Amino acid sequence: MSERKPRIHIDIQDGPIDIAALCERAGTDADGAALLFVGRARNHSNGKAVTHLDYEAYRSMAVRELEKIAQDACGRWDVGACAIVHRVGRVVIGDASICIAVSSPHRDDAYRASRFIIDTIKKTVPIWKKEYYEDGSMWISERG
Amino acid sequence: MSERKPRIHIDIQDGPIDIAALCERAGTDADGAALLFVGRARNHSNGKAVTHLDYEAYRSMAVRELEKIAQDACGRWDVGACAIVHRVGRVVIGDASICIAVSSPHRDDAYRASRFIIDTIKKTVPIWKKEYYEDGSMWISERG
Amino acid sequence: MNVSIKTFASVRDALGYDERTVSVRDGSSVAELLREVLGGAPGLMERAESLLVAVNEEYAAGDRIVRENDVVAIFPMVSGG
Amino acid sequence: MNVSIKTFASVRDALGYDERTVSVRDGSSVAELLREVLGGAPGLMERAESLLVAVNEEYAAGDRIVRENDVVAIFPMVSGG
Repeated sequence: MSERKPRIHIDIQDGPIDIAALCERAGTDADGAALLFVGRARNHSNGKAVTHLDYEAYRSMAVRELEKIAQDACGRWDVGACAIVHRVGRVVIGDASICIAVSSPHRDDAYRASRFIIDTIKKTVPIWKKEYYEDGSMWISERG
Repeated sequence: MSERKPRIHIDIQDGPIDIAALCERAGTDADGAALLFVGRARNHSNGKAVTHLDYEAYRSMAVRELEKIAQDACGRWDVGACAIVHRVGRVVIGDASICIAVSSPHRDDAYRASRFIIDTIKKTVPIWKKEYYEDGSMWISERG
Repeated sequence: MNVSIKTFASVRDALGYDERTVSVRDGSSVAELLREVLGGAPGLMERAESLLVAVNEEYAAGDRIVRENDVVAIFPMVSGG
Repeated sequence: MNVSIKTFASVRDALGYDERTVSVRDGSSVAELLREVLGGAPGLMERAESLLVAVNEEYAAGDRIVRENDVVAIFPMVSGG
Protein backbone atom coordinates (compact mmCIF):
# COMPACT_ATOMS: atom_id res chain seq x y z
CA MET A 1 0.00 0.00 0.00
CA SER A 2 2.81 2.38 0.88
CA GLU A 3 5.25 3.28 -1.87
CA ARG A 4 8.08 4.26 0.39
CA LYS A 5 10.25 1.54 1.87
CA PRO A 6 9.56 1.18 5.58
CA ARG A 7 12.46 0.84 8.03
CA ILE A 8 12.23 -2.52 9.79
CA HIS A 9 14.23 -3.58 12.82
CA ILE A 10 13.89 -6.99 14.48
CA ASP A 11 15.78 -8.35 17.46
CA ILE A 12 15.60 -11.11 20.05
CA GLN A 13 17.84 -10.29 22.96
CA ASP A 14 18.86 -11.27 26.46
CA GLY A 15 18.65 -8.59 29.11
CA PRO A 16 16.55 -5.43 29.47
CA ILE A 17 15.12 -3.69 26.38
CA ASP A 18 16.25 -0.09 25.89
CA ILE A 19 12.81 1.47 25.39
CA ALA A 20 14.13 5.02 24.87
CA ALA A 21 16.41 3.83 22.07
CA LEU A 22 13.50 2.02 20.48
CA CYS A 23 11.37 5.17 20.60
CA GLU A 24 14.07 6.99 18.69
CA ARG A 25 13.98 4.36 15.95
CA ALA A 26 10.28 4.96 15.46
CA GLY A 27 9.18 7.77 13.24
CA THR A 28 10.34 9.34 10.04
CA ASP A 29 9.67 13.02 9.28
CA ALA A 30 6.62 11.96 7.29
CA ASP A 31 5.09 10.19 10.28
CA GLY A 32 2.60 12.07 12.44
CA ALA A 33 1.97 9.16 14.80
CA ALA A 34 4.16 6.69 16.65
CA LEU A 35 2.84 3.91 18.84
CA LEU A 36 4.93 1.94 21.29
CA PHE A 37 3.48 -1.26 22.70
CA VAL A 38 5.23 -2.69 25.75
CA GLY A 39 4.37 -6.17 26.98
CA ARG A 40 5.33 -6.39 30.64
CA ALA A 41 5.68 -9.18 33.16
CA ARG A 42 2.73 -8.75 35.50
CA ASN A 43 2.42 -9.97 39.04
CA HIS A 44 -0.59 -12.22 38.56
CA SER A 45 -1.98 -14.70 36.07
CA ASN A 46 -5.22 -16.65 36.24
CA GLY A 47 -5.61 -15.74 39.90
CA LYS A 48 -2.12 -16.82 40.94
CA ALA A 49 0.71 -14.56 42.14
CA VAL A 50 3.60 -14.63 39.66
CA THR A 51 7.16 -14.12 40.91
CA HIS A 52 8.92 -13.90 37.55
CA LEU A 53 8.85 -15.21 33.98
CA ASP A 54 11.24 -17.10 31.77
CA TYR A 55 11.09 -16.81 27.99
CA GLU A 56 12.55 -19.35 25.61
CA ALA A 57 12.81 -18.85 21.84
CA TYR A 58 13.61 -20.86 18.74
CA ARG A 59 15.71 -17.86 17.88
CA SER A 60 16.48 -18.19 14.19
CA MET A 61 12.92 -19.13 13.30
CA ALA A 62 11.46 -16.52 15.64
CA VAL A 63 13.45 -13.78 13.91
CA ARG A 64 12.16 -14.99 10.53
CA GLU A 65 8.57 -15.04 11.76
CA LEU A 66 8.91 -11.57 13.28
CA GLU A 67 10.27 -10.27 9.99
CA LYS A 68 7.34 -11.79 8.12
CA ILE A 69 4.88 -10.14 10.49
CA ALA A 70 6.60 -6.75 10.19
CA GLN A 71 6.64 -6.99 6.39
CA ASP A 72 3.02 -8.05 6.37
CA ALA A 73 2.00 -5.11 8.57
CA CYS A 74 3.94 -2.67 6.38
CA GLY A 75 2.18 -4.06 3.32
CA ARG A 76 -1.27 -3.70 4.81
CA TRP A 77 -0.90 -0.26 6.37
CA ASP A 78 1.07 2.89 5.60
CA VAL A 79 3.92 2.36 8.06
CA GLY A 80 7.13 4.39 7.99
CA ALA A 81 9.10 2.43 10.56
CA CYS A 82 8.55 -0.76 12.53
CA ALA A 83 10.78 -2.13 15.28
CA ILE A 84 10.10 -5.32 17.24
CA VAL A 85 12.35 -6.43 20.09
CA HIS A 86 11.57 -9.54 22.15
CA ARG A 87 13.49 -10.39 25.28
CA VAL A 88 14.32 -13.96 26.30
CA GLY A 89 15.54 -15.47 29.56
CA ARG A 90 14.37 -14.37 33.00
CA VAL A 91 12.11 -11.31 33.12
CA VAL A 92 11.21 -9.85 36.52
CA ILE A 93 7.81 -8.28 37.33
CA GLY A 94 7.40 -4.87 35.68
CA ASP A 95 10.11 -5.43 33.08
CA ALA A 96 9.33 -5.44 29.38
CA SER A 97 9.28 -8.79 27.59
CA ILE A 98 8.44 -7.25 24.21
CA CYS A 99 8.41 -3.80 22.65
CA ILE A 100 6.81 -2.93 19.33
CA ALA A 101 7.31 0.55 17.87
CA VAL A 102 5.33 1.52 14.79
CA SER A 103 5.04 4.91 13.11
CA SER A 104 2.80 6.15 10.31
CA PRO A 105 1.67 9.42 8.73
CA HIS A 106 -1.80 9.08 10.32
CA ARG A 107 -2.60 7.42 13.63
CA ASP A 108 -5.13 4.92 12.39
CA ASP A 109 -2.43 2.97 10.54
CA ALA A 110 -0.18 2.90 13.60
CA TYR A 111 -2.94 1.56 15.86
CA ARG A 112 -4.03 -1.10 13.38
CA ALA A 113 -0.51 -2.21 12.53
CA SER A 114 0.56 -2.35 16.18
CA ARG A 115 -2.43 -4.42 17.20
CA PHE A 116 -2.02 -6.76 14.25
CA ILE A 117 1.65 -7.29 15.08
CA ILE A 118 1.21 -8.21 18.74
CA ASP A 119 -1.85 -10.37 18.06
CA THR A 120 -0.02 -12.25 15.31
CA ILE A 121 3.17 -12.65 17.34
CA LYS A 122 1.17 -14.45 20.01
CA LYS A 123 -0.09 -16.92 17.41
CA THR A 124 2.92 -17.67 15.22
CA VAL A 125 6.30 -16.71 16.69
CA PRO A 126 8.09 -19.66 18.35
CA ILE A 127 8.67 -18.13 21.77
CA TRP A 128 7.39 -19.67 24.99
CA LYS A 129 6.68 -18.18 28.37
CA LYS A 130 7.08 -20.02 31.64
CA GLU A 131 5.43 -18.51 34.70
CA TYR A 132 7.00 -18.98 38.11
CA TYR A 133 4.89 -18.97 41.27
CA GLU A 134 5.75 -19.33 44.93
CA ASP A 135 5.01 -23.05 44.63
CA GLY A 136 6.08 -24.05 41.16
CA SER A 137 6.12 -23.08 37.50
CA MET A 138 4.18 -23.70 34.30
CA TRP A 139 4.71 -23.37 30.55
CA ILE A 140 1.89 -21.10 29.48
CA SER A 141 1.28 -22.97 26.24
CA GLU A 142 0.12 -25.87 28.40
CA ARG A 143 -2.78 -23.98 29.83
CA GLY A 144 -5.07 -23.66 26.83
CA MET B 1 -15.22 -0.98 35.92
CA SER B 2 -11.87 -1.22 37.67
CA GLU B 3 -11.93 -1.34 41.45
CA ARG B 4 -8.41 -0.07 41.91
CA LYS B 5 -7.72 3.64 41.65
CA PRO B 6 -5.81 4.41 38.48
CA ARG B 7 -2.86 6.78 38.57
CA ILE B 8 -3.60 9.80 36.39
CA HIS B 9 -1.08 12.43 35.31
CA ILE B 10 -1.99 15.42 33.12
CA ASP B 11 0.27 18.21 31.92
CA ILE B 12 0.43 20.95 29.32
CA GLN B 13 3.97 22.13 28.90
CA ASP B 14 6.30 24.29 26.86
CA GLY B 15 9.38 22.59 25.47
CA PRO B 16 10.17 18.99 24.55
CA ILE B 17 8.31 16.11 26.20
CA ASP B 18 10.48 13.64 28.12
CA ILE B 19 9.17 10.44 26.58
CA ALA B 20 11.40 8.13 28.62
CA ALA B 21 10.12 9.68 31.87
CA LEU B 22 6.57 9.24 30.64
CA CYS B 23 7.21 5.56 29.88
CA GLU B 24 8.31 5.09 33.45
CA ARG B 25 5.06 6.56 34.74
CA ALA B 26 3.11 3.99 32.77
CA GLY B 27 2.56 0.60 34.28
CA THR B 28 1.88 -0.82 37.70
CA ASP B 29 2.99 -4.33 38.65
CA ALA B 30 -0.51 -5.55 37.81
CA ASP B 31 -0.28 -4.23 34.24
CA GLY B 32 0.84 -6.59 31.49
CA ALA B 33 0.53 -4.01 28.72
CA ALA B 34 1.59 -0.41 28.28
CA LEU B 35 0.86 1.66 25.20
CA LEU B 36 2.53 4.94 24.39
CA PHE B 37 1.01 7.11 21.68
CA VAL B 38 3.19 9.91 20.34
CA GLY B 39 1.71 12.58 18.10
CA ARG B 40 4.52 14.11 16.06
CA ALA B 41 4.89 17.15 13.87
CA ARG B 42 5.10 15.77 10.34
CA ASN B 43 6.64 17.41 7.31
CA HIS B 44 3.53 17.52 5.16
CA SER B 45 -0.17 18.24 5.47
CA ASN B 46 -2.81 18.14 2.73
CA GLY B 47 -0.11 18.04 0.10
CA LYS B 48 1.86 21.02 1.40
CA ALA B 49 5.34 20.97 2.93
CA VAL B 50 5.20 21.97 6.60
CA THR B 51 8.18 23.75 8.18
CA HIS B 52 6.99 23.73 11.80
CA LEU B 53 3.91 23.93 14.00
CA ASP B 54 2.71 26.24 16.71
CA TYR B 55 0.27 25.04 19.35
CA GLU B 56 -1.88 27.34 21.47
CA ALA B 57 -3.97 26.19 24.43
CA TYR B 58 -6.67 27.53 26.72
CA ARG B 59 -4.52 26.01 29.39
CA SER B 60 -6.74 25.84 32.47
CA MET B 61 -9.72 24.52 30.53
CA ALA B 62 -7.55 22.17 28.49
CA VAL B 63 -6.21 20.58 31.68
CA ARG B 64 -9.76 20.10 32.96
CA GLU B 65 -10.86 18.52 29.69
CA LEU B 66 -7.84 16.23 29.62
CA GLU B 67 -8.62 15.14 33.17
CA LYS B 68 -12.21 14.39 32.20
CA ILE B 69 -11.06 12.28 29.27
CA ALA B 70 -8.55 10.35 31.40
CA GLN B 71 -11.18 9.69 34.09
CA ASP B 72 -13.67 8.63 31.46
CA ALA B 73 -11.19 6.20 29.89
CA CYS B 74 -10.31 4.74 33.29
CA GLY B 75 -14.02 4.25 33.99
CA ARG B 76 -14.65 2.46 30.71
CA TRP B 77 -11.60 0.22 30.65
CA ASP B 78 -9.41 -1.49 33.22
CA VAL B 79 -6.55 1.02 33.25
CA GLY B 80 -3.80 1.04 35.89
CA ALA B 81 -2.10 4.28 34.91
CA CYS B 82 -2.79 7.05 32.42
CA ALA B 83 -0.52 9.98 31.62
CA ILE B 84 -1.27 12.67 29.03
CA VAL B 85 1.22 15.43 28.23
CA HIS B 86 0.52 18.03 25.53
CA ARG B 87 3.16 20.45 24.36
CA VAL B 88 2.37 24.05 23.38
CA GLY B 89 4.37 26.68 21.51
CA ARG B 90 6.61 25.95 18.54
CA VAL B 91 7.13 22.28 17.66
CA VAL B 92 9.68 21.39 14.98
CA ILE B 93 9.25 18.49 12.52
CA GLY B 94 9.77 15.13 14.19
CA ASP B 95 9.18 16.43 17.71
CA ALA B 96 6.30 15.15 19.84
CA SER B 97 3.31 17.45 20.32
CA ILE B 98 1.44 14.97 22.51
CA CYS B 99 2.22 11.77 24.40
CA ILE B 100 -0.36 9.45 25.90
CA ALA B 101 0.79 6.56 28.09
CA VAL B 102 -1.78 4.00 29.19
CA SER B 103 -1.25 0.70 30.97
CA SER B 104 -3.62 -2.14 31.78
CA PRO B 105 -3.54 -5.78 32.91
CA HIS B 106 -4.49 -6.98 29.40
CA ARG B 107 -3.60 -5.29 26.13
CA ASP B 108 -7.08 -4.87 24.75
CA ASP B 109 -7.93 -2.28 27.41
CA ALA B 110 -4.74 -0.31 26.72
CA TYR B 111 -5.41 -0.18 22.96
CA ARG B 112 -9.05 0.84 23.40
CA ALA B 113 -8.35 3.44 26.08
CA SER B 114 -5.43 4.96 24.15
CA ARG B 115 -7.44 5.29 20.95
CA PHE B 116 -10.42 6.74 22.80
CA ILE B 117 -8.21 9.30 24.52
CA ILE B 118 -6.50 10.66 21.40
CA ASP B 119 -9.73 10.65 19.36
CA THR B 120 -11.58 12.53 22.11
CA ILE B 121 -8.76 15.01 22.66
CA LYS B 122 -9.02 16.02 19.03
CA LYS B 123 -12.71 16.79 19.50
CA THR B 124 -12.97 18.48 22.87
CA VAL B 125 -9.71 19.82 24.28
CA PRO B 126 -9.22 23.56 23.61
CA ILE B 127 -5.84 23.41 21.90
CA TRP B 128 -5.20 24.74 18.41
CA LYS B 129 -2.55 23.90 15.87
CA LYS B 130 -1.14 26.39 13.38
CA GLU B 131 0.81 24.98 10.46
CA TYR B 132 3.65 26.99 8.95
CA TYR B 133 4.64 26.56 5.29
CA GLU B 134 7.33 28.16 3.17
CA ASP B 135 4.77 30.72 2.04
CA GLY B 136 2.51 31.33 5.01
CA SER B 137 0.61 29.73 7.86
CA MET B 138 -2.87 28.46 8.71
CA TRP B 139 -4.89 27.60 11.81
CA ILE B 140 -5.90 24.01 11.21
CA SER B 141 -9.35 24.47 12.71
CA GLU B 142 -10.12 26.73 9.74
CA ARG B 143 -9.70 23.97 7.25
CA GLY B 144 -12.77 21.88 7.93
CA MET C 1 -23.26 43.60 34.13
CA ASN C 2 -19.63 42.82 33.32
CA VAL C 3 -18.44 39.65 31.64
CA SER C 4 -14.83 38.62 30.89
CA ILE C 5 -14.19 37.58 27.31
CA LYS C 6 -11.29 35.32 26.30
CA THR C 7 -10.46 34.57 22.68
CA PHE C 8 -8.14 32.03 21.08
CA ALA C 9 -6.50 31.12 17.78
CA SER C 10 -8.25 32.51 14.68
CA VAL C 11 -10.94 34.22 16.78
CA ARG C 12 -8.27 36.19 18.62
CA ASP C 13 -6.53 37.03 15.34
CA ALA C 14 -9.82 38.35 13.91
CA LEU C 15 -10.84 40.35 16.98
CA GLY C 16 -7.37 41.64 17.74
CA TYR C 17 -7.45 40.99 21.49
CA ASP C 18 -7.20 37.94 23.73
CA GLU C 19 -8.96 39.27 26.82
CA ARG C 20 -11.47 42.03 27.39
CA THR C 21 -14.23 42.92 29.83
CA VAL C 22 -17.53 43.74 28.15
CA SER C 23 -20.71 45.15 29.58
CA VAL C 24 -23.97 43.42 28.58
CA ARG C 25 -27.51 43.65 29.88
CA ASP C 26 -28.59 41.33 32.66
CA GLY C 27 -30.05 38.03 31.47
CA SER C 28 -28.15 37.94 28.20
CA SER C 29 -27.68 34.53 26.61
CA VAL C 30 -24.43 33.22 25.13
CA ALA C 31 -25.90 33.76 21.65
CA GLU C 32 -26.71 37.39 22.39
CA LEU C 33 -23.27 37.96 23.87
CA LEU C 34 -21.69 36.43 20.76
CA ARG C 35 -23.57 38.82 18.46
CA GLU C 36 -22.39 41.71 20.63
CA VAL C 37 -18.75 40.61 20.70
CA LEU C 38 -18.44 39.44 17.09
CA GLY C 39 -20.47 42.35 15.69
CA GLY C 40 -17.42 44.33 14.73
CA ALA C 41 -15.80 41.41 12.87
CA PRO C 42 -18.03 40.42 9.95
CA GLY C 43 -15.82 37.50 8.89
CA LEU C 44 -16.38 35.92 12.31
CA MET C 45 -20.10 36.66 12.38
CA GLU C 46 -20.55 34.60 9.22
CA ARG C 47 -19.02 31.55 10.81
CA ALA C 48 -20.43 32.10 14.31
CA GLU C 49 -22.18 28.72 14.08
CA SER C 50 -18.85 26.94 13.84
CA LEU C 51 -17.38 28.69 16.88
CA LEU C 52 -17.32 27.14 20.33
CA VAL C 53 -18.08 28.88 23.59
CA ALA C 54 -17.06 27.94 27.11
CA VAL C 55 -18.46 29.62 30.22
CA ASN C 56 -16.16 29.29 33.22
CA GLU C 57 -14.17 26.61 31.42
CA GLU C 58 -17.16 24.41 30.55
CA TYR C 59 -18.65 24.20 27.06
CA ALA C 60 -21.92 26.14 26.85
CA ALA C 61 -24.77 26.23 24.33
CA GLY C 62 -26.22 29.41 22.81
CA ASP C 63 -29.19 29.55 25.19
CA ARG C 64 -27.05 29.49 28.30
CA ILE C 65 -27.71 32.63 30.40
CA VAL C 66 -24.56 34.53 31.30
CA ARG C 67 -24.02 35.95 34.77
CA GLU C 68 -22.00 38.80 36.24
CA ASN C 69 -18.25 38.02 36.22
CA ASP C 70 -18.59 34.89 34.13
CA VAL C 71 -15.54 34.11 32.02
CA VAL C 72 -16.72 33.48 28.46
CA ALA C 73 -14.20 31.98 26.06
CA ILE C 74 -14.83 32.07 22.31
CA PHE C 75 -12.76 29.92 19.98
CA PRO C 76 -12.76 27.91 16.75
CA MET C 77 -13.05 24.12 16.47
CA VAL C 78 -10.19 22.56 18.40
CA SER C 79 -7.26 20.96 16.55
CA GLY C 80 -4.80 19.76 19.16
CA GLY C 81 -3.15 16.41 19.47
CA MET D 1 18.18 -41.07 6.17
CA ASN D 2 19.17 -38.71 8.98
CA VAL D 3 17.02 -35.85 10.24
CA SER D 4 17.89 -33.29 12.92
CA ILE D 5 15.30 -32.90 15.66
CA LYS D 6 15.00 -29.76 17.77
CA THR D 7 12.64 -29.52 20.73
CA PHE D 8 11.47 -26.58 22.82
CA ALA D 9 9.68 -25.73 26.06
CA SER D 10 7.42 -28.50 27.42
CA VAL D 11 8.29 -30.83 24.54
CA ARG D 12 11.96 -30.60 25.45
CA ASP D 13 11.16 -31.12 29.13
CA ALA D 14 9.17 -34.26 28.29
CA LEU D 15 11.72 -35.73 25.87
CA GLY D 16 14.76 -34.78 27.93
CA TYR D 17 16.84 -33.43 25.03
CA ASP D 18 16.86 -30.29 22.92
CA GLU D 19 18.66 -31.63 19.85
CA ARG D 20 19.15 -35.09 18.41
CA THR D 21 19.75 -36.73 15.07
CA VAL D 22 17.33 -39.53 14.25
CA SER D 23 17.33 -42.04 11.48
CA VAL D 24 14.02 -42.57 9.63
CA ARG D 25 13.14 -44.38 6.44
CA ASP D 26 13.17 -42.40 3.19
CA GLY D 27 9.88 -40.73 2.31
CA SER D 28 8.65 -40.38 5.90
CA SER D 29 6.05 -37.71 6.55
CA VAL D 30 6.12 -35.26 9.44
CA ALA D 31 3.31 -37.27 11.07
CA GLU D 32 5.30 -40.51 10.84
CA LEU D 33 8.40 -38.79 12.19
CA LEU D 34 6.37 -37.43 15.11
CA ARG D 35 5.12 -40.90 16.05
CA GLU D 36 8.70 -42.14 15.95
CA VAL D 37 10.10 -39.31 18.06
CA LEU D 38 7.27 -39.01 20.58
CA GLY D 39 6.77 -42.74 20.90
CA GLY D 40 8.79 -42.97 24.07
CA ALA D 41 6.92 -40.15 25.81
CA PRO D 42 3.28 -41.21 26.21
CA GLY D 43 2.20 -37.85 27.71
CA LEU D 44 3.35 -36.12 24.54
CA MET D 45 1.79 -38.68 22.21
CA GLU D 46 -1.62 -37.94 23.70
CA ARG D 47 -1.37 -34.29 22.88
CA ALA D 48 0.48 -34.67 19.58
CA GLU D 49 -2.40 -32.92 17.82
CA SER D 50 -1.72 -29.72 19.74
CA LEU D 51 1.98 -29.71 18.94
CA LEU D 52 3.50 -27.63 16.16
CA VAL D 53 6.19 -28.71 13.72
CA ALA D 54 8.56 -26.58 11.67
CA VAL D 55 10.76 -27.99 8.93
CA ASN D 56 13.80 -25.82 8.22
CA GLU D 57 12.23 -22.96 10.19
CA GLU D 58 8.91 -22.97 8.34
CA TYR D 59 5.71 -24.38 9.79
CA ALA D 60 4.85 -27.76 8.24
CA ALA D 61 1.71 -29.92 8.19
CA GLY D 62 1.61 -33.62 9.04
CA ASP D 63 1.66 -34.79 5.42
CA ARG D 64 4.85 -32.90 4.59
CA ILE D 65 7.55 -35.34 3.38
CA VAL D 66 10.81 -35.01 5.27
CA ARG D 67 14.17 -35.11 3.46
CA GLU D 68 17.70 -36.02 4.42
CA ASN D 69 19.28 -33.41 6.72
CA ASP D 70 16.06 -31.48 7.26
CA VAL D 71 15.87 -29.70 10.61
CA VAL D 72 12.56 -30.61 12.21
CA ALA D 73 11.51 -28.61 15.25
CA ILE D 74 8.74 -29.87 17.54
CA PHE D 75 7.19 -27.55 20.07
CA PRO D 76 3.96 -26.65 21.90
CA MET D 77 1.63 -23.77 21.05
CA VAL D 78 3.60 -20.54 21.20
CA SER D 79 3.08 -18.11 24.09
CA GLY D 80 5.47 -15.23 23.58
CA GLY D 81 4.75 -11.54 23.71
